[in-house]
Amino acid sequence: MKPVSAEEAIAMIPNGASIMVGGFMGVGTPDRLLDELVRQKKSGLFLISNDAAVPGKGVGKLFDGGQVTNMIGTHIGLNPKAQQQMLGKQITVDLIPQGTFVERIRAGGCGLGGVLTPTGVGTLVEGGKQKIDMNGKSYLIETALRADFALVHAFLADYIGNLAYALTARNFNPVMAMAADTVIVTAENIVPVGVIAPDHVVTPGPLVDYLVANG
Amino acid sequence: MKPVSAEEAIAMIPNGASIMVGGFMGVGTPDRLLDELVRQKKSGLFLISNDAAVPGKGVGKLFDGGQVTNMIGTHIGLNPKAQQQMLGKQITVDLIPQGTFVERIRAGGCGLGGVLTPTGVGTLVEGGKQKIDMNGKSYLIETALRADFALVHAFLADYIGNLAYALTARNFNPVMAMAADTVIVTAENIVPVGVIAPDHVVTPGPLVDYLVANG
Amino acid sequence: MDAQTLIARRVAQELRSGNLVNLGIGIPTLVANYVPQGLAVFFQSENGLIGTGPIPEQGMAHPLLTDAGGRPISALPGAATFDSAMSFGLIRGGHVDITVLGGLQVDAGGHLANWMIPGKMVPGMGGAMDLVTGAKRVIVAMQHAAKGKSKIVAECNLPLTSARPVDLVVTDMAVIAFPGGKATLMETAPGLKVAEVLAVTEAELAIPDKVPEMKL
Amino acid sequence: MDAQTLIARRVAQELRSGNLVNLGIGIPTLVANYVPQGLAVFFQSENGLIGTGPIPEQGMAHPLLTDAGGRPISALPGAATFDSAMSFGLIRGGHVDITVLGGLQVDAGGHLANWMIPGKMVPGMGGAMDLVTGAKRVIVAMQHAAKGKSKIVAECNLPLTSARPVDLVVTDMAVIAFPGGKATLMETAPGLKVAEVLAVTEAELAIPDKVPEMKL
Repeated sequence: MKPVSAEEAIAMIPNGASIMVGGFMGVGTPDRLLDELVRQKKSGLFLISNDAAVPGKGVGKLFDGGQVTNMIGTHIGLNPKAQQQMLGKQITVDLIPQGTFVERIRAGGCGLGGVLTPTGVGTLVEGGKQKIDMNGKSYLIETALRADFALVHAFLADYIGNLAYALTARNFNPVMAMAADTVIVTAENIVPVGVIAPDHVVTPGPLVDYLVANG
Repeated sequence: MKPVSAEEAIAMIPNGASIMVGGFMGVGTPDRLLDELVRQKKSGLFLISNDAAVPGKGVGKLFDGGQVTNMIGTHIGLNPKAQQQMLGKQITVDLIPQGTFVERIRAGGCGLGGVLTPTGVGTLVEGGKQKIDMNGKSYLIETALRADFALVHAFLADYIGNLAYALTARNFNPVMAMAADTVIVTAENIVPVGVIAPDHVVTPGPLVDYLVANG
Repeated sequence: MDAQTLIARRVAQELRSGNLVNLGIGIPTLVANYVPQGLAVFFQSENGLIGTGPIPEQGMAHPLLTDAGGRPISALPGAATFDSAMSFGLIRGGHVDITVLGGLQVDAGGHLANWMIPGKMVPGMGGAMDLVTGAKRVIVAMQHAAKGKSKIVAECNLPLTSARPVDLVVTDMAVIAFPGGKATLMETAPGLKVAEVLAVTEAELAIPDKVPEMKL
Repeated sequence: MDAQTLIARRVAQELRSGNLVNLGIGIPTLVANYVPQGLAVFFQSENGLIGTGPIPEQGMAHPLLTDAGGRPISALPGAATFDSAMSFGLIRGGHVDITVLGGLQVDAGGHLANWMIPGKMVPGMGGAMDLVTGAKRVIVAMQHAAKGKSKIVAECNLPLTSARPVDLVVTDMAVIAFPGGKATLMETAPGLKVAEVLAVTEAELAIPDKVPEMKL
């Protein structure tokens, strides 16, 4: 784990990169990294995020300035700008079931090729996917998903990068912290080693590439 | 969640039942339930457990009295009795990779039909399994695994069944607590609601069917 | 009693002690207000919480504790938090006893459409498909008709949420179940006659000898 | 220096600061004793721990803190514990930088057999197959020969652990790597000549112009 500034962290991300961003409707999102993505005008981003939040909040900020070209997510209904950009075909959005979304990312992080899920069988979600019957039940093969960068937000980070999350801000952060080539973390509190007890560490330090220094 | 005695808990298990037992070489194993399985002379058990521990310890006790008929696990090399019973064809043992073992159980608990894993491709483990090629890599389809009963050991349980685990005694317990029709739990400490903070609960109370009262 | 309250109160009667329950946005959310006295029910919020409590008092909200819509909530004693993989493991794995969801259409076979109106409303399915596919019992809470058109249809023409049929539909006019896979009128709203329900129902409904009124 | 110490010390030179390392049972375990000064290495125990420390002092052991063999260990400051799904997610997902494992045979293509002797030793593969398939770098630490028979063979006749070739083999006689998929003699043990290594090696080894001795 290497400490960096938010500016240095985002400078590593090229235009056109795929980025996974933690958070659920803006809760548990690494806001300082998103602000810096806006400030550095990164463009053509392939966003992998549960939702599009709302304009001006969380990943919603990336749609305000048209920085996203492609998105994989589960729900963008509360961000009219993202909706417009999708319906106007300025961006492509692949909307998938939330349980499938998180399992695909988990598979990507855990070295699995994918999972078999019953979710989506008999619906539009089947389109183009391989279906398998087992013991009288049908499953879709849903493939692993990874990104170039994961932008993760934690509640506590210790000096070696061990992370713990708070309340409903955990959401997609721990799985994304395993599923990208480079993992960049912001934390509400950076604390000495030992403040997070071993049994309370959710993301072990070796998974974290960069921890953004607090101001 | 319903509080029961160890005797009542084990009395629910019929001969021939499939049981998942948490623990890794006897660490994190619900010893009181195993002792009671021995005392009540349950037989013909289908054991799903990482290993066979050693004679006289953990699930090893079930092999001492010949109570196991079938086993799925990953390693029985440290229990000569289990080895003898397998080589003598008194029991059938399906030995599978440990990562596959835990993912099959997790799939069973999470409503997935299975996972695609690269582990075992090109080895004896391939036998009888469907293989899938994706993006130039081969994966085995490993199917979900469930049991009639899960016997789980926790470090802390609160009055409504929320569980937390300690150190390396966590191992297979949390995944097994999701993958059985009936989940029976012993805990080193039963504590009031609130002692385990929400962020430190690993197995939420609604997953627990029976909590064994402490003496 | 307004339509939403009636629906929420009737759905609340389906809850049993110890149930793990997931409530969707809209009418389903109201169900939490009518849990029968003395019933210990666990509410899950799919963004990562079991033990959802009411909206916190002024100044007590925490920005990291919200429902799936991002609104502040509280947590009850004994609450547990977890990541989204666990949350949907609970949902898809059959650990959620009851999910209550809104609907656009339910058809005579119990199929639900509630996530998309092609060309018009394409928000994404969020957690709906996993909930309908995985929960032990799926209850749809919705108006019986919208703009004069029945939402209980012969066959859904909107995209389905799941191939798995729902278990119960509670509307402002009726309770409908699907014994043997066939839509059946189980109860009518207080004061409503069977014929009045059928008059605004597109799907063919089986009618038992006795169809009681909801008791609220 | 005995054979085991020599192997462990040479393997330890492969560790880099920040590496997450998994050590198998036997010779690999000894590697932890020779981590170069000042190097911050994280050791994983696949039963659910990162931050494995030395055997605890008398009376300080805890029964719930053991290695994968069930023996008491300690944990270093900054340790993290987790369940087996996470532990093998780390392993199969490529998050373990180096795994060091024992071997029965390694062949000219780098394939490892280390978990079974049919009809004789059938303990089960435990975590070995996932480790060899998933770790970023796989190092085999073993004796060069057993009972006079080379363990570096032309082709494994014991069941393979993985289709994925290992990256490095360190024995009491040699260091062997597999550039371009071909077994290549990289170093000899101190005082050993190339010809002496080849004399007890069944597999054909590529011999670079210069084969240095191990520096220990």
